[in-house]
Amino acid sequence: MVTTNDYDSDRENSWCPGCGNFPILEVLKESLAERGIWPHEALIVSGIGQAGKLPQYMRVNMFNVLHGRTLPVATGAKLANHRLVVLAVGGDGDGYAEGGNHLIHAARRNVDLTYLVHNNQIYGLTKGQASPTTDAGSVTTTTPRGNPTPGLNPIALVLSLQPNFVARGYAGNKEQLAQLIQTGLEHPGFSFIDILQPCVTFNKVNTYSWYSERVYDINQAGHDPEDLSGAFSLAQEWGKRIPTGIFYKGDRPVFHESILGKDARPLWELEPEPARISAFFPEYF
Amino acid sequence: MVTTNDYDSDRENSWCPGCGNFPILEVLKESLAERGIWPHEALIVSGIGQAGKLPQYMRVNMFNVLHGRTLPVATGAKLANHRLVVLAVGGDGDGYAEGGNHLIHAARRNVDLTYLVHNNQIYGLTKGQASPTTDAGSVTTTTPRGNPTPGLNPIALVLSLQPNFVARGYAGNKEQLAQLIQTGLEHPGFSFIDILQPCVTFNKVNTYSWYSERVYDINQAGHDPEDLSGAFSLAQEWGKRIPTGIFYKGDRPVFHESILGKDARPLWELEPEPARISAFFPEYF
Amino acid sequence: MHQDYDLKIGGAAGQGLQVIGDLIAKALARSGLHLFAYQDFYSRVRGGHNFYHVRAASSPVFSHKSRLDILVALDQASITRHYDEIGAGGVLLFDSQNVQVEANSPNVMGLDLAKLAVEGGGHKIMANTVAAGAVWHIVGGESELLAGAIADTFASKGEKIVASNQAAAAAGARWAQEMFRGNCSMKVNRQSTDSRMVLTGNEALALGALAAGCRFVSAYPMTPASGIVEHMNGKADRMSLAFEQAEDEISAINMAMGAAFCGVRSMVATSGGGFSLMVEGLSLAGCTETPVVIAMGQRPGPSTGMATRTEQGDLLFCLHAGHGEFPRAILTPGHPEDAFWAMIHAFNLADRYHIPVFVMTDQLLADGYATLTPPDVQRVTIDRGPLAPVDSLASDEPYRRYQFTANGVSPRAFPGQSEKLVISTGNEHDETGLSTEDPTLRTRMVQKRLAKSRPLADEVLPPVGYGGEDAATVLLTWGSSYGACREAVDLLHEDDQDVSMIHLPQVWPFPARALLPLLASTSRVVTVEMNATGQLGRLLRQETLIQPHAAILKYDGRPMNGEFVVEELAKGGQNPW
Amino acid sequence: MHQDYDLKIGGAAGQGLQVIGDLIAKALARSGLHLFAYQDFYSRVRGGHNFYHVRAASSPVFSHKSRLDILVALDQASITRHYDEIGAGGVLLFDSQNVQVEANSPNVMGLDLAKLAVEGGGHKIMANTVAAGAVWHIVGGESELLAGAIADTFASKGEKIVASNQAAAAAGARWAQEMFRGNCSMKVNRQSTDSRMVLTGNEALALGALAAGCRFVSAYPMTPASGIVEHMNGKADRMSLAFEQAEDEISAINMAMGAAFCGVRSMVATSGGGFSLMVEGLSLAGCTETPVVIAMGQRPGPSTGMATRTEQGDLLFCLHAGHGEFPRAILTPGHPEDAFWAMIHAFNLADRYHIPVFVMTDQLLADGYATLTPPDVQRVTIDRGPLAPVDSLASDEPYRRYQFTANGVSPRAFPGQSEKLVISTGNEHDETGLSTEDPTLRTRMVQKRLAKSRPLADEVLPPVGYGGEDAATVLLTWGSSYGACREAVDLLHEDDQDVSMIHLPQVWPFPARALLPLLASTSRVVTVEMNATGQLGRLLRQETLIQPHAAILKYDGRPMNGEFVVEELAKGGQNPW
Ligand SMILES: Cc1ncc(C[n+]2csc(CCOP(=O)(O)OP(=O)(O)O)c2C)c(N)n1
Ligand SMILES: Cc1ncc(C[n+]2csc(CCOP(=O)(O)OP(=O)(O)O)c2C)c(N)n1
Ligand code: SF4
Ligand code: SF4
Ligand SMILES: [Mg+2]
Ligand SMILES: [Mg+2]
Repeated sequence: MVTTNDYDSDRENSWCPGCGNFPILEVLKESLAERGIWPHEALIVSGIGQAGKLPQYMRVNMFNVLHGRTLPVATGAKLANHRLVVLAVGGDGDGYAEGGNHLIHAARRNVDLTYLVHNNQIYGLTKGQASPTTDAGSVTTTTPRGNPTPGLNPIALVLSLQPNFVARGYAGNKEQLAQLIQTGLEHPGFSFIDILQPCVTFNKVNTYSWYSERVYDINQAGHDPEDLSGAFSLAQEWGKRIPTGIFYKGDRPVFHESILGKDARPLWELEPEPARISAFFPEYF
Repeated sequence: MVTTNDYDSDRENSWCPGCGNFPILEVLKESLAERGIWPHEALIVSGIGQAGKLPQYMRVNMFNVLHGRTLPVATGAKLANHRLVVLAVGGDGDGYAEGGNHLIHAARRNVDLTYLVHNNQIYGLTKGQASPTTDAGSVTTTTPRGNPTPGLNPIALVLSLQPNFVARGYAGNKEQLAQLIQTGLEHPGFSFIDILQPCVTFNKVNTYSWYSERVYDINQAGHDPEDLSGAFSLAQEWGKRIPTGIFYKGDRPVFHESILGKDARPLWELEPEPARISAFFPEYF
Repeated sequence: MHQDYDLKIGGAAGQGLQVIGDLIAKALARSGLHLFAYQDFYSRVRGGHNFYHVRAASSPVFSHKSRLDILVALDQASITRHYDEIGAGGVLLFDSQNVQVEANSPNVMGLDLAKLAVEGGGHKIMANTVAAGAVWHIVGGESELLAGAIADTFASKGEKIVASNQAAAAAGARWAQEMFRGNCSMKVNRQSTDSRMVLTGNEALALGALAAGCRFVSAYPMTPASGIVEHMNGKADRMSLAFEQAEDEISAINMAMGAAFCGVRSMVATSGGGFSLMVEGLSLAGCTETPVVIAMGQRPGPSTGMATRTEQGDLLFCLHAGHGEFPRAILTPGHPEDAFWAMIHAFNLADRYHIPVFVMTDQLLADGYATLTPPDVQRVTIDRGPLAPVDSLASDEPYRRYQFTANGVSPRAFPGQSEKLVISTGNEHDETGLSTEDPTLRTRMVQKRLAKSRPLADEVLPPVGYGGEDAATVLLTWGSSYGACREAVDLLHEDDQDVSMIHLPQVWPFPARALLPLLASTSRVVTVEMNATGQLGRLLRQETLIQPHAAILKYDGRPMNGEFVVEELAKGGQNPW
Repeated sequence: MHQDYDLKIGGAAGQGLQVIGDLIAKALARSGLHLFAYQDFYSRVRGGHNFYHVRAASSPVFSHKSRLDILVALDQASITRHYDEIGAGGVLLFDSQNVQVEANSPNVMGLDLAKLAVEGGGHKIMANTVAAGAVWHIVGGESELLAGAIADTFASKGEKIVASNQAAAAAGARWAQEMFRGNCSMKVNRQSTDSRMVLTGNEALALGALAAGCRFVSAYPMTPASGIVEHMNGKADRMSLAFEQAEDEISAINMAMGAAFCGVRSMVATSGGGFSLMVEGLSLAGCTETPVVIAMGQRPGPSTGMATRTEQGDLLFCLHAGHGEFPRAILTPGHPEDAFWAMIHAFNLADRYHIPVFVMTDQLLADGYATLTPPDVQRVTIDRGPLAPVDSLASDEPYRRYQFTANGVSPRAFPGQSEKLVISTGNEHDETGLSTEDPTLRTRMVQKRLAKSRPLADEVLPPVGYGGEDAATVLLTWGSSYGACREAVDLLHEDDQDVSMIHLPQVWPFPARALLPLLASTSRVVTVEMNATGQLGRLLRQETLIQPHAAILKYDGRPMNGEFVVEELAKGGQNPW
């Protein structure tokens, strides 16, 4: 039986003490083990940033790629070997700024993977610049006079693409986060989880206590994840109250089955068959 | 007084006869004239594609840039000279595929410009590949077995970013289109207009008659453009009925004023003042 | 009797001149002739003036000639632009409904194509088949060959369409028989019973990739490369190929990276602007040693430039693209046949060295047709490069993706292949694939990656000479300009000039070792390429310290031919350096 | 007496070693000494082992020495890594709460920084100011200079913070006075009353850009370039500068294009990976002749590489980046002072030729400090290049953005400036700016753009020699390696070796004409650069057909210094070609 220990790595962790990434790492390891997935059966594609370092601190297949490009790489990996449990992990800068276009299209394709965005509303690794989700007015190294633009709403954005699973978690609520990640892993299709993640070093606005005072669970509050319009309305909330939980769950066909067909053998297992092209020759005569 | 003639160009037009781009060109020229804008007061930044050729067929300031990059260029132009009436024009591939990330962020910034997307649900200039808005199942040169992925919903997508103006027009309804473009030009902030544009050569599914049978005016049907959630629900319709008209109208601050302040002189008019940097020298001693 | 003819069909986009060209080309190939054909078109879907140029000969041909034996004019611009190209004994056939010409010789004749199409029992859109029939009769082609070409071309549209197109062609032929009293310099004489395949460069690349076992291709459409993936995609089901049209080129190359990392042979296809967007991904491939093949179809830049035209302006860009330093290979086939084999070689190189490999073409080669005998698929070898031995995957040792080895290549394993974890990062890393900032390890990893350059250089495709050894003047070229140079050498030899040529089918690693002896006894090296800055010449200077004597350059977007090279050589060429 | 000292502070990220370094550097500069300083840090926010190295001397210095006069150790790794660097008479001061060392000499002493900070009336986070106070006392610095540096550094945080930091420094000084019985080889002797500015390369670039009248900067954060825009942005209001953090680098360069097109001097700042994404935009700038300045801060690649470290691996990439062919200029300053002027020159060149201009630095230069006398702002010249004359804008003639001119540069006008329309496209175009596919026009437009290369080459910044003429060996270098070479030449001269150096402050257009005579009487050219493939050497071969004798290369991410160059030269260098 898989246990969390199977995912443990002894690599030195370079995150700041108290960083909101630690609980996410912990919950992710637990959740994978809980779902009975072995480290060699999963592939984590991660971006560049503090969040992108995550798979370095686990025992798991890892492809740590470019800033913002987790989703295309993960899409290619899933098509090549759809037996792998594919996850993509990155920060808010990685996913909502540099990688914004891929987010739209991976969600639209409904690629069967779980995407965790560690949303600390700041650029951590590069030391405190504004991110797309930095609140309006926040002072950062690139917004010394306060952020002139309002934060992007990742939940609303992704809902507009209707992938199969849209949720928001919070690093300060491990139980809920575990449930979201596990549901995301189980549920076929694109599972998007925006995770509120306090950056204790650079984000002095959106702290543990700031979030803790505001978050509430929409599912406990009665939101039905099949109600897309309701989800969109709820997603508008940000301020006094911050909705977390499962916003939406759908059942569109998943990408690799649309492309490869159901029950296809994984592409990577197929041998080259040069001679087969001869069958096409007659059309060129 | 400005007239449509002021916008007329004698350049040979290379669109296919009957192309849905013609009415858009016509309506745009009329609308600019109608709003009293002189050709030298407007700048059209256009992308690459059949739609991107549009400003070549008018007399107007034009910057025809890269495929997918109209919005960043237009944003820079607006910041440099905010007295210009800035428009961005491109196709659905240009704006929703290659340029998807810029669309999200320009909408979020609420840059004061009018963005026209000629949405023919196909790649016209490159001869018939699928676009992000190609309907599921449609056969194109890149989807010979039918498009495996559903079309992207541009209205829902842009609504999730809440720019100041979100609308859908139709090349087959010039009157409504003129009204949308003129409202977009007048209304401060990011005015997004998705325009259903039949491609008579490559899109044999979404034809004039296909659209004409389906479109209806949401404002006539009673939709209130201040109702964001209602707009999002309406935006889900696509099939038997296709909603057109103004989905949303808001009044968030516009980008160049947030950055430059109100009543700033256009940047391009300012002379270099090298000597002024001496004032900063003391901080380095 | 030696046959060597040039035929051009001119008209507006949308007039279907590609159909005429394709039918005649097929029929000529079935007559046993060798072909070279290219298309000239605008970046528009309707209107403008396009043309299709076919050269057909009883021996192999590699470029077009400037004198036409037949001009078929579907629009007036064909007359303004190409009338003067008609040679002695040449025929001008024009669509009398669209074109006005003073018919001052029996070799100049108009016919009402649409009317003949309708009269022939078809529809006016079969006008172009009528033209094909008329031309075919005038050049004396065997009518069943054209009928057969029509049957195969329209087979997928059903028997009725085949039959009425055959009727239209017959109507054209009948018209010619009745009305044409001229004497055409082109006279097709069937050569042998077995005919040759007619393939574009793009089709050859597509077949090569499929033969190589490429099973993943992601691309964003871009002229002139789209044809490759569209062609592959048409065969996707039968070859278990996954194709995805990415949202942009950044995504395309990163998707390919993901698939390649998981063990699938993967490629992308693009042109200059799209490749520009792939440059960061290329650097990721370099750092993570992920094999990927890039089919790079060049067109004139900078920026959007001239989207449907031809140029070889991106050689040094491809060579130096990507931040940081890592090895790569650049294959530069000169002909569709080379292109097929280059593609297979590209996948093998990529897998053997875990590097990005370019196959560079240009619009001329991509969209141009050639005849070839079917490639011998038994000769296709597949080399997946060093793979972690199965027993090592069952051992207790952790797998090390970046294990130090003598030649810098570390055996690959794939995630999910075994219980071994596969770890990789675009940060500098240690042997296991975890990131490091250790200076000593960094230095070794740089050296490991660059160590591949040596064996890669040792097996570079050798330069290919033509026209004899030790000539006083050597034309040095790469890629599609092979054709023009080869034709030029033949022309120059007819004129007793001591000129030969060398074509580089692989430009990087630069084949300096093999090239130097070939140039040793030459007093005059003249580089020939389709660009303005003489990029091959620059590279020659850099890699061999040889100063080329002159450069023959063309950068108007239209292909060179042999005659152009001969003329420029006579004028002494240019010095762009 | 000649003073020349090296001081290093080592500790973990988050321990505030930058504060100690900055305070001491400021105090040293106020003592009239010349500085060179650099920072070595990991791509993490907490932990790891970072250090700050300061060299201070009574004459200008350009690189660090390997022997330390003072090591301040805030973590144990400072001992493991740097203990051996302490020279004769050097002092080791360590934080006794975090570091364990056997104090076997009066020059080795521990102190409890946090305790002293608290006792001194402050908070334990002022431990680093305590350290600064102790060091400053040990080196015999004038206490009011440090107090003043503290006052200015903390001024924005209020008087209370200033006072308690001053108290902390005094506590450190008191401790040193009472406890330190060693004898430090570093003894600061105040040089002159006027002190020098202490600037990083990034700060110099920022000031240069502001002086040049840059009013638009768009960027996406990337080490080591972010500092430039963050520094500019801090002064945005006062200089009417618009800054926008773009969603990605593609957007950044395209925003700059839009602003530049409308007449505003515009720039971007990035590093390798970010620049890779700008390559398509660069090509658009090339085609549309839109001036844009690119501040390119290099770091080790490929891919993410080592994000916070230094390398010069992107020279040939920047030179060839972008599809198609178009001219560009590449400035490669060697020192923060050069960087300031390079930035101003870059904007002038961009406006005079309507081209993209690169200012290349690397992490060493970007984050490294130097002292300089304040630049004479009166010497700053602004040249906006050819602008359409006002009367022409009032005429009836349409404005032609791409008017053919002798040197290829067409006077600019801006949209909205007058009633004239300004028309531009990234397609090939005619003089008015509308697209064309005419082959003759295409050829002329290519020639027009490339025609600028000649005048651009004529005014290339000349190579800068140091160490005398006609030396037997010449070190040839570019960018920040200037410092190490210059120090090496001094060291070699002390050893009576006949070596001089040449620095290229502009690498493209390559200054061949000026360089050749300088190398004429040299038997041995040795290129010196921070990369593995010897890129400058390659370029030298390409542009001059000179084969460099050897290369001195370093690519472990850590800067060279003079001693390294001397040692490598003694060993004969490498041959990467
Ligand atoms: C193309 C590119 N641009 C910029 C960078 C520099 N960079 C590295 S991480 C990062 C942002 C980090 O923010 P986020 O993604 O939110 O991750 P966090 O560190 O906050 O977890 C940036 C801008 C890069 N590596 N690549
Ligand atoms: C970076 C880049 N990739 C690809 C292309 C090729 N290209 C030109 S137009 C176009 C798509 C056209 O479709 P759309 O944007 O929908 O415009 P339409 O022609 O349908 O109006 C493409 C892929 C390009 N010019 N640049
Ligand atoms: S900087 Fe912020 S996000 Fe990064 S490790 Fe530290 S606390 Fe976490
Ligand atoms: S291809 Fe389609 S979009 Fe393009 S001009 Fe023709 S009809 Fe219009
Ligand atoms: Mg973040
Ligand atoms: Mg379209």
